[in-house]
Amino acid sequence: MDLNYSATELAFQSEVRSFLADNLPNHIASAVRNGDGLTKAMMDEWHRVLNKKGWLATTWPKEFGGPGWTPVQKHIFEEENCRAYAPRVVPFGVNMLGPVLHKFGTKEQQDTILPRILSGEDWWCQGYSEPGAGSDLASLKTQAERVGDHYVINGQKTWTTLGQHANKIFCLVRTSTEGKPQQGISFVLVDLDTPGIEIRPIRLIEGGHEVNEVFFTDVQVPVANLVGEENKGWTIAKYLLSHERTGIAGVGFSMQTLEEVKTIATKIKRGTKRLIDDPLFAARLAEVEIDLEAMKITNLRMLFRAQERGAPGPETSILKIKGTVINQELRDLARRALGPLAAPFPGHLGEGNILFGPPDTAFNAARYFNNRKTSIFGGSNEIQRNILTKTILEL
Amino acid sequence: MDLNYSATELAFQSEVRSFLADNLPNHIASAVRNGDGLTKAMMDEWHRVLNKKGWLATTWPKEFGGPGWTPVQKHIFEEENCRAYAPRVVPFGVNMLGPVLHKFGTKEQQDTILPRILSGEDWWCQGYSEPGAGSDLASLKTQAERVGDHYVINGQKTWTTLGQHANKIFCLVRTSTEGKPQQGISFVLVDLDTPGIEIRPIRLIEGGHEVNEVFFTDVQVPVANLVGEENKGWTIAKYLLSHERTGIAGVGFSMQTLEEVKTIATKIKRGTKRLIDDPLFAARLAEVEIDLEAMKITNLRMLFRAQERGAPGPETSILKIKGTVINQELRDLARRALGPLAAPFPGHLGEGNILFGPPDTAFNAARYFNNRKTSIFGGSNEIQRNILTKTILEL
Amino acid sequence: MMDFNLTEDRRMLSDTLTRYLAEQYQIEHRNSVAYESPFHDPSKWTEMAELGIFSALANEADGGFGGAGPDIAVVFEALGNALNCEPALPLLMSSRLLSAARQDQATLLEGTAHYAVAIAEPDAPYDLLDITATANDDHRLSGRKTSVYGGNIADYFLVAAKAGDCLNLYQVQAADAEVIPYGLIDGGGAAEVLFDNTKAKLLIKNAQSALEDALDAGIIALCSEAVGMMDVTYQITVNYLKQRKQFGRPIGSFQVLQHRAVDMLTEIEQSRSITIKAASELKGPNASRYASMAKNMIGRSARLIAEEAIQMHGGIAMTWEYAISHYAKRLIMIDHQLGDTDFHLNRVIGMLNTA
Amino acid sequence: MMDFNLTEDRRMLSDTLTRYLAEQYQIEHRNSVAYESPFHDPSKWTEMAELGIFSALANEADGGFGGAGPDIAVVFEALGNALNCEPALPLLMSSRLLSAARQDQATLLEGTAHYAVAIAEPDAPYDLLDITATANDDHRLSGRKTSVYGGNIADYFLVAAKAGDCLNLYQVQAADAEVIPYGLIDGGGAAEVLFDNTKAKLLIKNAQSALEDALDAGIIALCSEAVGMMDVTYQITVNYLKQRKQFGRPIGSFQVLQHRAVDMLTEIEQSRSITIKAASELKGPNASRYASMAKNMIGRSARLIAEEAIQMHGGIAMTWEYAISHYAKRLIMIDHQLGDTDFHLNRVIGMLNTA
Repeated sequence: MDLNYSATELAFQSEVRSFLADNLPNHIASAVRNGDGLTKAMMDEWHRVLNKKGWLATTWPKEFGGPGWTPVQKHIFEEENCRAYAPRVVPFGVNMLGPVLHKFGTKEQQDTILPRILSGEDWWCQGYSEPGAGSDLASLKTQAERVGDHYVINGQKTWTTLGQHANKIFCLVRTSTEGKPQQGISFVLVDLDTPGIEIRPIRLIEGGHEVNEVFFTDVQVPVANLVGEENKGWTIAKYLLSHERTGIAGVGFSMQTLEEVKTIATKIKRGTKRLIDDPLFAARLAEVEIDLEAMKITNLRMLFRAQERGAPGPETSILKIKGTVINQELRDLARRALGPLAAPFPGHLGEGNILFGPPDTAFNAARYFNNRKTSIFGGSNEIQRNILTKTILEL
Repeated sequence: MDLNYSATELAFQSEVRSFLADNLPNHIASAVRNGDGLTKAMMDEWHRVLNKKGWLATTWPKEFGGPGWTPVQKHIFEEENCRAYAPRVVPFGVNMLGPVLHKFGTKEQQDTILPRILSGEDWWCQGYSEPGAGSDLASLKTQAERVGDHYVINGQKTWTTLGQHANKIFCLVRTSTEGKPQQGISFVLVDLDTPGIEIRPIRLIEGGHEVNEVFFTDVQVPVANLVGEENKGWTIAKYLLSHERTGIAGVGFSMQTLEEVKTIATKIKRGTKRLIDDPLFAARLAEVEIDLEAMKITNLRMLFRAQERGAPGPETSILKIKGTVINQELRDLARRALGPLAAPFPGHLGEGNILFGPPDTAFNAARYFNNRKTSIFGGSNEIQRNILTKTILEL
Repeated sequence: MMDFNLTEDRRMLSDTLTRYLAEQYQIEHRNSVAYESPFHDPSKWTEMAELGIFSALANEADGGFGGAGPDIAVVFEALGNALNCEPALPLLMSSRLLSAARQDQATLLEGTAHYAVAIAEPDAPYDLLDITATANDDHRLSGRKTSVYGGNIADYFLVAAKAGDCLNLYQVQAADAEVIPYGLIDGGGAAEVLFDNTKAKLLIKNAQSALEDALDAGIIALCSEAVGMMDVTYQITVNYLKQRKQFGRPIGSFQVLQHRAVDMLTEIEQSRSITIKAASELKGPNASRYASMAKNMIGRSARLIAEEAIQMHGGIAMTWEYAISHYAKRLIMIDHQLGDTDFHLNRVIGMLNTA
Repeated sequence: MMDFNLTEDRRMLSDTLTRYLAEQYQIEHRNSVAYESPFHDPSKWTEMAELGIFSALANEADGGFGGAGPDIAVVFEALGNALNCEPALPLLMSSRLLSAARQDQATLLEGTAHYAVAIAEPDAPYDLLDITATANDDHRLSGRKTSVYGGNIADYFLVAAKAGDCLNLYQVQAADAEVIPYGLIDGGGAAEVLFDNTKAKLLIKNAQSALEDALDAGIIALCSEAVGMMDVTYQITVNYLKQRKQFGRPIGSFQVLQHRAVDMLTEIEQSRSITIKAASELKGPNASRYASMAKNMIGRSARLIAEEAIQMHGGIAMTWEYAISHYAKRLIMIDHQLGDTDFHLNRVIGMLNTA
């Protein structure tokens, strides 16, 4: 039993750390830190920086231009990115469509699409969920009817994250209504410029715009845009879900939030006393800190097991459940630590040019509300519990 | 809206209070307080005292010798009993069989059995649960076969509380296997002296003996001992469950336990500091105290509603759930407050004649363990949630 | 005699307000005014005053016809049901303070003058003892007040400030102070108010107990509002469980969601109970203790209800368009007003052995 | 290199002990000895010593072949699996103290002499700083030590006592002290030990850090034992869910119980993680911080597992005859040993910003 990194891994850690120190622009790190939301320009800029270094497509095999890292290296890379407040890479092209094409794409699809993902020419988004098909994805209804060498798509997708910036979308569509619901689903690539597509913003609870509805009306898509076999899209969807789950525990984000809470609670005062010296607040904070310390090890243990087995097991659902609970608890503490200073609507701040709380905290309540999504999206925590029930408990 | 007792009710409260002050023997109150378990003699003694005053069968209608109290009076009586550490009346005869006979018994059954309940000549116990039929009572298997003017009973009952003191048992038995499981059940009265009955003690988690198994082998019971109609016993069982639910919240017991925790935490020291001055302990205690303050009112509101409607509603399940949670939380605090002093097995105490913790606390850990039963027995908290789901949520 | 029914007067008050809000102030209208300056609807404010809603918050001696704990509870529960964003809380608290100061409050109750109560400060968010704003011998104020609810539209501020060791109450004309108005993340408006040798009128010398009464009343209002909001949030959630289908069946048929809905119901009943208790104790010797108990429990239950309602709905409740998101925001942010869960738990601990 | 596999040596140790306990010390036997004086099985104790189990708890310099955090974890996890009641904890802690005192411990590791560690007092249950037992200049001790685990069979006591401001460690022959032996509610034995001008041998002057190391090691042992017990408790519970039928179906088909079982699993995994971490930090600069983190988390998770296991079983788990009741008792009472949930949370708070 050894919990320490090897010398090689430590050297890699230093390399990542100094790369970030030299190349992560301040204005981007600061936008990540204060939660004000990254602009498209910032996301593009960081994408280019990583790609130039060859560290963009960390999940890609070497033959497709990935760096060929071990799971531990990927973990170190993520850890250091979080420590430096680097943005998360927009995952839809690089970490979702990329691996799908590696496994299921034709040579031509790989040759034409993958380079444009790396270069940033294409911004992909995801067309999975529908108003009636959230956790129960297999019940999706968006229809792709084959007419000659085209599919004609009609229907609606929703929760399409950052779709407002995208020029492409990969979709799960229904190409057959026969057999089990899972059997008639196909995975197709769609150009968002195609006539008949409309993207409408969804305003979220805290007022922000990060997800969208995408409407399809008689949208013609070449059959060549099908990935894998027709009616076998469910296999791809499942592959994607199980493929890349390091980072699912969000340990790095929680460590950021923990630091944030400690900073706030040290600066915020109740009378002459620092909030962090209030026994009840300190107790709540310490309890989550302990949970997070444990989660760090749980995360490494699952990573180690994945490395030994070659694939992550269903236990990763534990990381999702507990990881989101920990981060949501920390976001709750960050918000409540601010007391009345958390109350203003961030959109109305700055009118009088007055600092409401400690620096970088204006969006704290908004982030708490926005962050409630993490236990819903990506397979709700209830779905994760169902998965564990079947796979581990075998009930 | 008025949360106060009326003048008449206040006068009644004083009357109860002085009755208890004059008539509750010290050795009995002290056994209740320290949790050492009451002896049969103590239970019998208290039964006689109450009966002499006419306050034993508080749930009985006037025509059968009850005091004719309103729900609020019953509540006051229970409250004062708890305050004085009076024992709970053993409920099986007085509060369970009694009301059943009032409603379903023949005149002859009423005339012969009820007086012997009041006098204490008969000690009844309950034969409901079976090893395979706990929460799912309707699946019970103990068989009563009609042979001439007798039933011949074979089977096993379990969780028979205080059966070791009893001379009679009322049972749910299966008289038919046709139709739904609920339809073939009958309610019969059995003399424990009948040949073929064996009572075996069940030792509980903390080492105590309060429940039993009862085995029936070809036990002959006169058909005259049937209560109500044959195969209609389920109606009686349901009536009993919904009949008398005041006190289900256990507010009085929780108030006792709260006082106990406060006393312990004031006496126990960590260094030179009283435990009650430890912010974390105080916070845990205050939080339960608040829950209990709310529960007092919730209890009164349900009582008031029952008084208006003439019967308690399904909301009383809320009292059961939250009431047991509160009391179990308090029992946890009482135990943990004692620290290492809670560790000895009560049976081994006194060997060296040394006081381990504050007075009356020797059984604290044992009581914590024993008390886990309250969320299981009498319809587990899960069953209560199922009931609320159907009746209130209508899901 | 123990009686949990509303008196006839209060039932009528409740019905009147509930009907008015249902007809004139539905959630869509609320959302259209709550997030844009002036963060409420002035014409509806006037109508509510004319209906006598605000007069129910003051006692007869002060020109009202109510003012007891249960009156406050009835009004704010109805406001909470409708997620109303009118500045009724500052009105209530101002009324209590003006009563204590024996000032006329006709224009307040008529809804023609807006008062806001300025107690909290950045380093004194909840505790009167922490206040550092000062008044000099000429009654001129210096200091910063934070999160002054309704401060964005106030004509007058009622300000807690210290003259030496003495905590007094002052009245300031809004025009004389520096007012930085803003909207709140859960709707409604507030302001930062800065005083710099600002002229003021002394209303109450040694105002500790008057301020405590205003805070106790305000807490009962917030708790009642929360109970009203929790009721609606719970109802919408249970209805959603019945209608929404996943895996070919209503999600309400999943036992996990059923039991969690039962736990929501239980905590709402408990919250209603402790609020009733606190309302009945207002003005009594234990008013602050029960107010703190209620606010602590509401802090816990409101968070549970808000978070569970969102989780059990899934994504839809994360959207601005769906009412639950707005109820959830208000339920959470109520913990940031007049003392949070821990602040009030600490107060109860301080009073642990005194009751 | 990061590696969560056991070393070959430790795997063999674990296998040996597990096999021995499965064959020689099953739960029925455990229950037959754990609750009657001497509250353990002396002949099995000797056999375990002969197997080298106890030598794995000491390092080579002291005649053992282990003694690192993970060695302790492996041994106590296996003991926990089997709910073993032998006094291995006092042996471990005594070994650490004798090592620090540079005393020979051959008879201890051979299992021929019993040592017990006397630290806790009625008013100093958990904190070394609270100790009031005193030693005079002639090394004579006065005071009362409480819950001395294994004290009922000890030949020697290792006693923490104060000489002036200095916290020292002394050795006392059991015959020289007043020993009041008793059994524990969760099985095993202990004693109250009273000193009244009792002669003693000074082992370590200023023993604070030696005592802290013994406590850290003891905490790792208890946490590992708890993880072992939780694993078994969880497995028995899940198996019961599969077998027990109610309403015509296995109770494990009820989603509420499924999700609660998942939550149990999650907390056990987390507990295992923090225990691994604490074990790996033993003897390092943050040993006490991580030990406290582990003990706090175990306090929470052990209670959850014990209570949920009982609740999900129903009545059967309330009976003496069913193994779960004994696992549950030990899981709960472990919180009363070497510092409870709150004590260790407070310690972590004290070190909040120092790590």
